[in-house]
Amino acid sequence: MIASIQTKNQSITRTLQDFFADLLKTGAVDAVLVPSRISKSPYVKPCLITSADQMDQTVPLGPGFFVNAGPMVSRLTRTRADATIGVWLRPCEVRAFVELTKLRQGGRQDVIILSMDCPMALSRKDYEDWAAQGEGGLGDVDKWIHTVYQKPVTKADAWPVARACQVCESPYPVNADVSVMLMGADLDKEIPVRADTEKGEKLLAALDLTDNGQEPAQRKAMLADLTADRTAAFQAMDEEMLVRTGSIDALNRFFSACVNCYNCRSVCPVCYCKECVFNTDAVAYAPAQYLSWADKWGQVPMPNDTVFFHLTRLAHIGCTCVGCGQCTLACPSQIPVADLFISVTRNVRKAFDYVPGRDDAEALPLSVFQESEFTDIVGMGNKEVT
Amino acid sequence: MDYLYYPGCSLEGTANEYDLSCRELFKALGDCLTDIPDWTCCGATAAQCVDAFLSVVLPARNLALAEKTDTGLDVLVPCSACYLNLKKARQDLLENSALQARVNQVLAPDELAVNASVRVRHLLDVLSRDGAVDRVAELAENRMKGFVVAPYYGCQCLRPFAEFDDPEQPRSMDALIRATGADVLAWDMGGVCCGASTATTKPQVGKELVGRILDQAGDAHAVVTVCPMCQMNLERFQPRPVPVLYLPQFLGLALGLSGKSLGCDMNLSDIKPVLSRVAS
Amino acid sequence: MHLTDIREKLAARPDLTRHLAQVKEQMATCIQCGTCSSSCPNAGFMDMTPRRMWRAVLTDRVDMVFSSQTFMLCASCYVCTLRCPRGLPLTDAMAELKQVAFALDLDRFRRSTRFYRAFMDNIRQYGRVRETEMMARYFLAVKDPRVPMSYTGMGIKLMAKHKLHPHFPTLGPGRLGPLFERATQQQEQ
Amino acid sequence: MTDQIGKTLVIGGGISGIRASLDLAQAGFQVILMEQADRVGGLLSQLDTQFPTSTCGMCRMLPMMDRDHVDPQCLRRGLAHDNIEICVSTDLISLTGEPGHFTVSFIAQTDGGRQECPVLVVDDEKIVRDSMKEWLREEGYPVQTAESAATALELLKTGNFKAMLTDIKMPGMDGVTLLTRAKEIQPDLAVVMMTAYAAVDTAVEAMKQGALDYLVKPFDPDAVLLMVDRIYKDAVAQNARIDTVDAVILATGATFFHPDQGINAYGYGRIPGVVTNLEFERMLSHAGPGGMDLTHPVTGRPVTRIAWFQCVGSRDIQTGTPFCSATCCMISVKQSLLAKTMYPHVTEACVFYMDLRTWGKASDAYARQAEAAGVRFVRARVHSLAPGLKEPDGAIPVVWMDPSGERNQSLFDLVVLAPGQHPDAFLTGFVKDQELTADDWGFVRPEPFLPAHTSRPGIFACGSATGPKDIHDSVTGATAAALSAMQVMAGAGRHLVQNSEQTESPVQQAAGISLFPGALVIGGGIAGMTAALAIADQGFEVDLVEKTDHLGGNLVWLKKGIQGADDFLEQQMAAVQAHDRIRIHTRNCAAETTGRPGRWITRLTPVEDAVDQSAGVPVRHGVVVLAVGGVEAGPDAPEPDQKSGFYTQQQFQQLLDGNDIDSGSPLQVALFQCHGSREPGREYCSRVCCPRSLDQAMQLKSLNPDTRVVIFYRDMMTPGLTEADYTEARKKGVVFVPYEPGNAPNLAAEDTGCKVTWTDPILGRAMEMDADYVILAKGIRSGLSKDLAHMFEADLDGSGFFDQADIKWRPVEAMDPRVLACGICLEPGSLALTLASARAAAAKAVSLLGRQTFFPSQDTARVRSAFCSLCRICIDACPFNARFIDPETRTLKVDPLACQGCGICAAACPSGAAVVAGRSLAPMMKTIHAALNAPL
Repeated sequence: MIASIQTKNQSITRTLQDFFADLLKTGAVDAVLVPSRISKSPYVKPCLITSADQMDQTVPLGPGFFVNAGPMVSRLTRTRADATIGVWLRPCEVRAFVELTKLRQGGRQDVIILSMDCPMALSRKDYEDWAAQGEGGLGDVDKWIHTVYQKPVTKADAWPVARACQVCESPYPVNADVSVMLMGADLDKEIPVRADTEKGEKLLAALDLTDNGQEPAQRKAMLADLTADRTAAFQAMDEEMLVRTGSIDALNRFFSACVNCYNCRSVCPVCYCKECVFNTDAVAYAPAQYLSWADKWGQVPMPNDTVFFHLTRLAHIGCTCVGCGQCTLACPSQIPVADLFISVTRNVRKAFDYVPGRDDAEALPLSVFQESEFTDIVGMGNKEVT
Repeated sequence: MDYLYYPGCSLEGTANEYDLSCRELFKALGDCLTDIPDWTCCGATAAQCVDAFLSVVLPARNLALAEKTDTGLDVLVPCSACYLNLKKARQDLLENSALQARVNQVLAPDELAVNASVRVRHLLDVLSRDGAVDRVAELAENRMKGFVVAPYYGCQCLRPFAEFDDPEQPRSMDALIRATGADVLAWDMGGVCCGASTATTKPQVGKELVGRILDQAGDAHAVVTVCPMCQMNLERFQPRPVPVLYLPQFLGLALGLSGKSLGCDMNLSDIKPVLSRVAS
Repeated sequence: MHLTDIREKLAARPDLTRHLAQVKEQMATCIQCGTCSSSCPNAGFMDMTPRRMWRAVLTDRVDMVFSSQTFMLCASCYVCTLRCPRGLPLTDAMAELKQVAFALDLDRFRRSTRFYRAFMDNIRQYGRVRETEMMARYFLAVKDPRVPMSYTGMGIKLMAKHKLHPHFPTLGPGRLGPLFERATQQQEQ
Repeated sequence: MTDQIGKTLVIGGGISGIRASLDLAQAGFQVILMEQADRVGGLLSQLDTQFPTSTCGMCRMLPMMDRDHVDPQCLRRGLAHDNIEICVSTDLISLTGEPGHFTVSFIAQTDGGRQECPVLVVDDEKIVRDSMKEWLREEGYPVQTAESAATALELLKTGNFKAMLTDIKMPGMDGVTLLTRAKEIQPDLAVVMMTAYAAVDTAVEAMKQGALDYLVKPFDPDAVLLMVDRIYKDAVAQNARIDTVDAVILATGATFFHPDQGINAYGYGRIPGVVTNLEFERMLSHAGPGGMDLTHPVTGRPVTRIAWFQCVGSRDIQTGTPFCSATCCMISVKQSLLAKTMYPHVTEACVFYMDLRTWGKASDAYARQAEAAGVRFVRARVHSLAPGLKEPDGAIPVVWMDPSGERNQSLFDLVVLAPGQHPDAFLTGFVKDQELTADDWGFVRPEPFLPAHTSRPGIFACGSATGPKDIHDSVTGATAAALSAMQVMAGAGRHLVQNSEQTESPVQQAAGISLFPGALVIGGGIAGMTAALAIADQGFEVDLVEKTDHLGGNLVWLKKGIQGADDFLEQQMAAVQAHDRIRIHTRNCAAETTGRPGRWITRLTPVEDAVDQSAGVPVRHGVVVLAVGGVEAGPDAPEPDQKSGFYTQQQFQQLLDGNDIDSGSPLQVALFQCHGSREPGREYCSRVCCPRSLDQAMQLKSLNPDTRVVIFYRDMMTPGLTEADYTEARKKGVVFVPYEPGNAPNLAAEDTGCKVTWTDPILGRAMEMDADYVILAKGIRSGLSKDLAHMFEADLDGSGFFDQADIKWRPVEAMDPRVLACGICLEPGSLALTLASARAAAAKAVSLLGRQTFFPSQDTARVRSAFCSLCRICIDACPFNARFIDPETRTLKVDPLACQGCGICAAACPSGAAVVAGRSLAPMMKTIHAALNAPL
């Protein structure tokens, strides 16, 4: 069912705030998880809200994206919550959550996922500049919204969006319960909302919404154009990465500014280990070992395991990386970490025909045992004869 | 060594030069051949086709004659067809005592009895295994050096009794030929059938089969045979002139015996190239 | 050759029917692998391959067997016998078919029949083969002027080499008539 | 006490010998594994791959338990186990005694063995001297030769010979005089006379004068070796080691036919490019002579055209081999498939065959896979080969004749011969010495219904010693033989080797898992009963479940057609019913199971239509044996009824058994093989139908010899010694007509009987018969349901049979070794094979139940719980269902019996919580480190 929500005060932000409030008021959900400003700062974070009158600080759509909410939802659902939580997630956050559920780090039973055509994100520096332009410490969110959804562009309102967003090929809801179809909509008038699951149907029904809306006429074409642009952008980035990291020497240079702060790991939504191997003795060497390396190689950079660390992460999230770009946003050394990760992992996934977040039932490639695959790499195998 | 000799009918007729050369060769090698007295036809191919029992009786008669000599000597047979008939009859008589009794009943009025005790050996068996190679080498003085010879064995000395040679890839002539100083042509046709008596009644068969064989003899200066039927077919159906002569003729020439004494004027094929070779 | 001809002739000769049954029994373990046929130097001249002929023997298709020249073309080279994986006495069995065919006195094998008869008569008479006389008898027996013609060239050649002797030396006591007779009697017993 | 520990002598270190030894060792018995060659592994050392997997899986034979006691590496390189004493390069000198007390003496060849037995060969013929010398040297005997008696006497004065083989007829001094003179010099010299023409009288005379024996020329190399072996054994007997064992397993395997023996029509050894399949196997091997490429052994050029010739020294009376060697067809299928798929330059792979015997499980599908890959299969026997003298590149012209009589010729670079299996000299000697019953060809003949028993109690046989076998049948038979040895040892009151783990640290003990001490056997046919009896006889409780109201399964209808089966079935049923450790549950089935593997609690409930519908009995068991059997496959489409003479094999068998066939006047009967088998829907060979049809055909012929019996077949599947039945049926006058799928004979049902019309491919003529009976061989369907298999985490293969852990190497068990299967739910097969698999399954069960508690070994995976996120990626990734979350502790655990130590969990786990001991991360870390840091 597709419902139409009337735009209030010509403000999409306001309309959505009311929508969330209604969810709580009607009891359709017990809590919502929505990005919200912290102490009136320009920074937003996903906040869990149970009261309908706490909506004024929420920023449902904007260029601010500093935490991927996927792991947050995982935290809320690792065991049963005894409550229904509506979670408002960007497409890459949905993807992250889906991957985590496959890894048994959370479950969908207690959440209703609401997702939207993506409003994209700005890099930290650009975001701060953008925010400074607006009143009350925050940029003109509604203007941002109008810009990104009326015309498919990779640059919004002269602000360059983050590289991860520039190459994102699925900036629209997949695998959500409710999809908010903003792209190409007449936002002054209405917001079309589609229920994608039974849960979603119930939710809209609880708000007395009816099947009176329709998908914006231009939406599909606009998304297709957008995706085509981004595919081209990805290819450019992919080629660039090949040049910048195509040899061990180049790779070392690429990560030369890394200081092993592990920020990228902390913000990565699909890095789920209870204890990272890089926090263990596995990489703690004896002094004599360092000295012997120094003898052997001429010099040993300290910390020593920077590239190794990134390679390990690449191996671990090779199939599950959702391309959210948080790692780049979090890097204090301005290393375009996500550029490399997105480029590598998208190629890895291709080999397994796997798309993270696409389908709950799609098994993680590493968890599937096939006696015979990649025979060109592992040699002969011929089990499938019967 | 000494042998009882069974020449067979052909050697008295169309294969006379085979007979002459055999006798000459063995004389030269210092062996003595004694004819089986009063030998008669072995039945050839005909008996087998007409009357199975007679095809045992006829060779048995000759075996009995050989036994009667009480010399204990092996019977040497140059003709492959005779060899096979005699050998096969001997085998049948050995394996089937009832048959032996029946045959003896038939032979008895002629005061003959067969017990299949004499060995029947083909000329090639004797030449290749009884030490002739060394003697040939001694006497031939490499007279045939530079000569290339294609050994042609035919069928019935090789099959079905694999007595002295490999029936698929015969080689027993190799050492004899090499002993003369000649080279042996490496070919596969040595044991391939020439058409035998079928070629007599169906000449087109002989023409084709012999053609196939001699086509492969390209580099050979001569072909040597050990069977009158083969010799006849190989001479009669030549696609192009090739000297074909009996092995004892060839060995005799190599030993320096005269062409005349070896019956070399009787060959149907032109064997002058061989003769002139020896003369020079 | 009509099926009924052979069937009728065979029906009149239970001995030959038995003989054929024996040949069939000898061949029973044939697996139709075709080794005989691809080995046979004369297969190319045969109207059916030996394998097909043996199959006909095994499936009681006497009409096919005796309307074929296949067994007559067997040159007794024994290659098939040598190679047959079942160890079957193929060459000897071919000869047995010839025996049956001769005994049936089938028209189509007249030339061969007459030839072998002439041969045997010759032995019976002289003990050894007198080639010239034998051929003359044969030519008389076939009653076909084309047959002697086809041998003329060969005869002249042999004559030139003194290999054909119109007057063969007489053999003393070598006549085999009584022996032949006794053999026939022995078989009849 | 050591002397009370059960001990078995295993003779032969090939696949069967290793399998039997490992089974006994794992069960806790001691084994002496004796092998004449200098290494164990037998034939497999030379095979890189096996059909139908195209891989090598020999290491899958290695134990699931006790792994710490076994060299964890590749079995093809060797074997080590605490309970197995491996004696390679060892000769058996003598073996005497009875079950429970055999005295065996043996000697190492290198240690006072054959080297100490010099042989003198005296003959004036050089060829004889040379070939004798070659044969004897190859067997490890020092040999000297003399061309005359005089030289021989000189040599005898100087050398210490143990044996002299002398010709009788020699120029100068003859052999008999030499004998007398030699005995004067060395009275204890063993002299064997050689005589060319069976001059037996002279030879016998010589024996009176002191000769040991005589040999008749031309020699059979085996006879010469047996003779010298005899002398050698007598000579070294006093140096031999003597031991006592309870039982003996004969696993000597077979030898391969040498294609250059006999007429050598294929020019092996003469024509470059003619190789045996073993030689080709080495060429295919990347470790072989060609390295990574497949090159011609002479020209060195990449090979493009390859032909395979079947039945070289098999199914060939001329080579003394009236039997089929059973495996060669599949070896050629494998090799042609590999060559065609591994090497793009192989454009032509062509297999020449007579019957393509794809009788094994999955073999038929494998052959089709080869066909799909472009391998050409030609039904023709190539008569001979001649070197391609006229071909510029030495290509070999291959000429063959198709069924219609058309001559064909193709050129090939390589011709691969598939030589057959023959009994070897050792086996021949052993059979003679031990007076074992052997068949006409020299293979040991097993006792009826006891596939591993020889005619001598306590001496068991397996592998190709009892007839040509493939790996699968050998491995099954070896385990069955191990059971027989276990039974002897149990009967003699022998003990097990003390279980070493029980003395290990209490911590490790705590981590072990223990099995419920009983077995559940599902299926009361002959397989189930045999397994149940064998397990119960060894002292374990057995619950035997049967869904019908009677025991016996298919044997109830089959028994009349198999000699002695009637009594056998009666005996087995009585034994099962009388056994106090077996509880029989007829009219019952396994409804559901709870608990972990090895600690199953399975609820049995009455079948749906049973009168008693009680709640069912819970059975606690540590192993399960699935023996649910199978049925004759039913019609796939409506078919004419019996009025038109249509019968299935089973129906017709009942007709025959009931003497319900009126054959007063000759009948016309058509038997139709592969009806609905080996084609889409049932893509496998059922293995039993061809032998049964032959049997029925012969029965019909003996009822009335004039009955016309025609068998329509695709490939007669009479592997191994059953080939004799095929020949026998032909002798009886049964006519065999091959057909191809799509060209099957036409069956037109009439009011009474059926008109069968076909074209005989050889005659090329339309044929017909008015059949009184048309018997359709429909094959076997497995009776195993998915539900039942899944209940124990096992599965069905693509054909509906039990999916083994490995078709060849672990043929009676699932990946979880506690789940066993036997009989025809495992695979279609004869009664003998069913009994073998039942006994093999029982051996496995007994071995597990005897141990009860199992501990992780150095090769099984472990969990570092502190790092574990419980993401379960390892559980999903584990192909063996070995990892589970313990509901009590909420931690991840590993089942040491199920874990195969493959390391997939360690690869899947990102946090290093899944580890396999002995597979350290450090070397890989070091490599990456070095790669990242080393200056360029």
